[in-house]
Amino acid sequence: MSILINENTKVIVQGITGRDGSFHAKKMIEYGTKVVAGVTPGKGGSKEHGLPVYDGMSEAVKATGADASIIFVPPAFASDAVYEAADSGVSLIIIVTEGVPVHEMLKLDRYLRSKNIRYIGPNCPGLISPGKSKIGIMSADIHMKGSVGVVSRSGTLTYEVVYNMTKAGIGQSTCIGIGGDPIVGTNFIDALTLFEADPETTAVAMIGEIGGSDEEEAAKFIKTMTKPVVSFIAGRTAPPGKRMGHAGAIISGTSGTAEAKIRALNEAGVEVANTPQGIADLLADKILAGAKK
Amino acid sequence: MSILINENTKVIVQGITGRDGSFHAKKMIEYGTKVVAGVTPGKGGSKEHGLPVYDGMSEAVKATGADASIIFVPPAFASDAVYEAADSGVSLIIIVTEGVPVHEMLKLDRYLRSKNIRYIGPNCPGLISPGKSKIGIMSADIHMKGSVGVVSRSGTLTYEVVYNMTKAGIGQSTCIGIGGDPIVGTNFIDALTLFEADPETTAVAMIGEIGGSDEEEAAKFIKTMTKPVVSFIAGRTAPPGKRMGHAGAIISGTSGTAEAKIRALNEAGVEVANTPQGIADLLADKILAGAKK
Amino acid sequence: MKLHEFQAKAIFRKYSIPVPEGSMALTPEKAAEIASGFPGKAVIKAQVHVGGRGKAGGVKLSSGKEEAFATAGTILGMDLKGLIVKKVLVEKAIDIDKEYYVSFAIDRAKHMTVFISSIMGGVDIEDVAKKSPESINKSYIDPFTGLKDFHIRPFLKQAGLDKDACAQASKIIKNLYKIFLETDANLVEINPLVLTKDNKVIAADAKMDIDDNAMYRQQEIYDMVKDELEAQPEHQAKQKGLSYIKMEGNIGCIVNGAGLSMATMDIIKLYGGEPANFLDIGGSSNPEKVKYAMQLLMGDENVKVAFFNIFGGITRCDDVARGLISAISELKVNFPIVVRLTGTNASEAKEILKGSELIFEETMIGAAKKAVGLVAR
Amino acid sequence: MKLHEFQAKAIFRKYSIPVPEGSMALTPEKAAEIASGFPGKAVIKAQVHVGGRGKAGGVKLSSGKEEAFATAGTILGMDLKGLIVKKVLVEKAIDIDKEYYVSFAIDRAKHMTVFISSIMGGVDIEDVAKKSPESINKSYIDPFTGLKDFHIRPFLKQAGLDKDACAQASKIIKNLYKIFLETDANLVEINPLVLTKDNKVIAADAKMDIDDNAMYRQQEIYDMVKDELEAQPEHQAKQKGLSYIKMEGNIGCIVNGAGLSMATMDIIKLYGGEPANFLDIGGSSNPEKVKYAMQLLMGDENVKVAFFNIFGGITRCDDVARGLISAISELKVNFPIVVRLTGTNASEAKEILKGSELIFEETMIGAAKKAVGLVAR
Repeated sequence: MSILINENTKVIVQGITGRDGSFHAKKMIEYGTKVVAGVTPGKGGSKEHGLPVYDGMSEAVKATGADASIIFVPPAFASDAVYEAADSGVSLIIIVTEGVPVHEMLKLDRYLRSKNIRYIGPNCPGLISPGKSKIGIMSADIHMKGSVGVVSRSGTLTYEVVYNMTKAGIGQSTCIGIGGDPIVGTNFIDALTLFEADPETTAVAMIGEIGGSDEEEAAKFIKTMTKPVVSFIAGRTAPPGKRMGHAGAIISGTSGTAEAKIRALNEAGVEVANTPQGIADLLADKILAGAKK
Repeated sequence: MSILINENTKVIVQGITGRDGSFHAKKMIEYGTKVVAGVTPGKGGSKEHGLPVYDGMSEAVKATGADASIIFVPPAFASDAVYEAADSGVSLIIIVTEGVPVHEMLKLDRYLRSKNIRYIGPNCPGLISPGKSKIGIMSADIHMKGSVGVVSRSGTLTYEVVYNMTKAGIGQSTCIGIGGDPIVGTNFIDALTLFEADPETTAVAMIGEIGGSDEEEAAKFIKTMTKPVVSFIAGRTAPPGKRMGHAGAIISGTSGTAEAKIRALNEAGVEVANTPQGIADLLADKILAGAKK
Repeated sequence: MKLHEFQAKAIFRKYSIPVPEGSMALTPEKAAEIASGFPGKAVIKAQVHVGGRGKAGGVKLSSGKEEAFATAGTILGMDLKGLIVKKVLVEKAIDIDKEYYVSFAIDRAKHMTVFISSIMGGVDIEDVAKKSPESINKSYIDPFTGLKDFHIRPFLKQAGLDKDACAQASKIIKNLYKIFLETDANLVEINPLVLTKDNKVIAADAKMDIDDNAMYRQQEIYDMVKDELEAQPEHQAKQKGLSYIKMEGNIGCIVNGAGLSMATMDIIKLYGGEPANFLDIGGSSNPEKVKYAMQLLMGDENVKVAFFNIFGGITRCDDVARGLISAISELKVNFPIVVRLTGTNASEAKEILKGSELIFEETMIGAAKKAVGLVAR
Repeated sequence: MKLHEFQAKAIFRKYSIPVPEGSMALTPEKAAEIASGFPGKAVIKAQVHVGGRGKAGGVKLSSGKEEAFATAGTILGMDLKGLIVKKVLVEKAIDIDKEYYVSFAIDRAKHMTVFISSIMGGVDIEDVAKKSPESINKSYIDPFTGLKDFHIRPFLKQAGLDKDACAQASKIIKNLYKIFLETDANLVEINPLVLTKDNKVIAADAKMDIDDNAMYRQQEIYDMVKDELEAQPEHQAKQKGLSYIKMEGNIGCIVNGAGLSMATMDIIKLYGGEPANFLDIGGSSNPEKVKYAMQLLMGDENVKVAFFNIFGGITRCDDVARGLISAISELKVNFPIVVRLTGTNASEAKEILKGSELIFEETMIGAAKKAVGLVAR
């Protein structure tokens, strides 16, 4: 098993005729992902990488029975593409698009949750279950099939972590990039919950960064988990207040600094690595020890 | 048991200082319903029938732990009252108000469903579980505790039916008036589902009327029920098209006439009485026969 | 509350939906004057709330001022399925290339707004639905998100419009949705939505039905329909808190509650009679209301007997009785009155009514039989 | 994107939120002129994006034209927590009776808009939150329903306003919410919201922060902030697809991805160095971007060494290498460059860079240690 996706997940690429959509559709197909169709309004009836292109999600899902959609659509049109996906019957939506206004996300989030549709992102690299399926933009070759779940708010930092894991012989069950925007569809707790329930996952690496309170919330949840979690938090040296205003702190009751996050994680019994490479070392210990936290 | 409400249900009356709100709050208290508070913005801190009045639902629910709310608020303010109830934590809302615009109802319905809040009405008399609780405006004295569930789109017509049932010695588990507006929170199928699952209910009387397709949909559902259902449909003599436009028929695929509804019910094995009194006779047969349909 | 085509088109104009040039006329003179205001032929359309106006002869083409005068004269005063035509819409005839159907309505079962479209416009959409259901598109619109481009795209594609016409049609449909929301409509419909030979998209017809419950916040529309509305006995009754619909029979009904009113009519029919009306006096009735209800019955010359059916709950039977007494004493009621009262304060009511010439019955069935019997004599 | 008080107040005016009379001045002359335009005292407020302006001496009262001139002269050019004051807002002083706090912000964890209010306004709301959290009300607003009266009522009641003042405050709060939505704000805040001695409710201060992601649809606001924005090196970098934040250290960083950029800074610090900047060149980098990044580093005189950390994925290492080669050849780089390249086309990149004076390292840790070592010498 793996979380959210597997070798049978059928995917539609929304915005498949765009530059990024086309490029990554090809990469996903090459990886073995079951990409079944593309959607670009006005391009219905054409082909892209041998796949049928439809004008709308509704007909594409009817024709293919797709389960998931990945969105490569410019910010101004992204939310409409997501609403369309939500109404089409897919149960998983990955929003790669960067730059969706937060007020759009508030509405979209409310809508998708009310329909019990899982979404990941926006502004995220997607997810990969090595050897099974990749719905995202990460380069596949650094991954290796295994039993560690990886969840991260960051893109290249995750590659760095995964690269070091793979080099150290530590494979991954699923790697999921949840995106760093203020409003995201799947947060750390959501991913941790799924990993905790996944029999194929034995440990989790959580890669956080400054801002918000998602890591602090996750720390509380980790206390209830049976599987070991290790972590890395980026942004210890980031200047304070560069991303977070005052209201943020009043609302979340946390400063959102790396220190606050690391403290919360340590209190929950999570070891936090000093460097991205350090994650692999911590995992090696946990896995060698066959440790139950 | 009974459906939706019982002797422990704690109720808040929204609009308790209004004419109707005050009158029916008193009647409900007299019946033994656990009315715990009233809400009227601006009247917080006062008393009505010895009950505390609050400015807002949120504080009222916090103070009383109420489960349900009944709304006696004029149409122009009713939807805001319902949103407020929805955000306060109650799980059941009865909207007595008549004349809420249908576009308000579309939004309200979507909102309440997304929060998994059950609502009844609008433009409905509410519900009563004889001997336990009454959250509504029906006169209590015609009811008798028993094992027949009654569900109806109409007010006085239901009283007529119930009156005849009680006269014939046939008591009721719960009587629920779902309201006759185009958009209602609880429809026939919802009520039938609850009655089917209620161990205290042994048979159901369903009182419908012309318009819409709720009775036709219910007929399909009744085929799957184990408990006997009898019915009466009002409006055989109503002039066609007085309430339903052409688009209605295209949308629902039914003419919405009494004939169409009776046919659908008969096909589902439901006996349909010719008169409101007839319901009691049909039920007497079913109950005497201890019949499993 | 249905709007006339000319009223709906006035709203369309306000929302930038193109409609043919033209306006409403009450007389042949005015119709001729309007028709002479533009070149080419004129279409003269009866403004009455009946379906299939065209087939019934309520829509006619005319050439020139004189013919417009004559045609309008024929249509004005015409009896269309029981309604007398008092207004016509005189419009410049348009060069039709293709006809489509678009509408927004409320799906009661799905609790959603539905956008209905078809490339087979200009004919009765119910017939299209029966004969070629595949040509009808339905898109459900979540109240949360509203209308989105993806709801419209399938229709635009099927319609085979070019880029320019697509933009026109798309704008029309979006504005139609805006009208639907902002006027609290149950239905807004364009049938046909026309593509002209010079590639213009135009609403050739317009249908709107406004939610009566929302009239309190639709002052502009209320002002538009006010005169016609206030002339209706149904509306006058509503102003007094009564719901009244005239029918063709001779047994006048006065009942509390809509469902019980319908059931009362049904039971009259069941026992061989014909109801003269639907009349729901509502809850918490005061004596004045009862009196007014009796006046409505007396205004209908068909009524031969009155049937009072009151189930007291919120409505108190003694209130109804008092109204009845005052009605009998003040009005010259010239038909027998069968009374059935049950529920709250029924015995007090009977006390009040003792000695009157009313005919009492204990049950609905009994009362219905009695009323039918009285008419049959 | 934070707005200055005078900019936010211009928007407030557009939405009928009352603010004190006054306007912005760039010079003492202009400040004196504005102050002489109204009777009574004037408040002169530094327009800089720092908290606690008042305590730091950036807000002062003055009487009459001359004093306004002098006071504005003191504030203009003042260094407030590292920022030089270039603009002041000159306003008519108001007679304060009570001070409140109201704001709308986005709660990231709850995924909702939150209306925050307090009857303890005029002071730092973070202090209030710490010292008397019970005085802060939070109402969560569903994006579906928007702001409703019941969200506001508890604040109005607590504030003890009379009916008239309630109506004023309620209107202000509703319009503030409208601004929040329509300007794509992350935050709109009034602190203090003032009740004057003559029972008027006025926004004495105004804070707004606009979502950068929404700038494409906020043209009016963009025009408002454009000049100041375009003067910032961070913004110039963003226009070229780079994300740049200057810091105080001497090791210049060029990295792809925000998370990896932060981690790179962290690791520099971990090994005893100080990063000179955050610089994320983003995905799919072209050689021009790399060259521009190098120029940014050269523009910072503190930089003693550059640390390239590229994890190839979408970013191709050979592209970065080409950019680096052209940067070295065209610009006179006067500091050593430590390069760490991994991932897509890393070997091709190394081929391209062979023979250059770059210092290669295989790992982040190795590269960081090397960079720190070079600076230490």
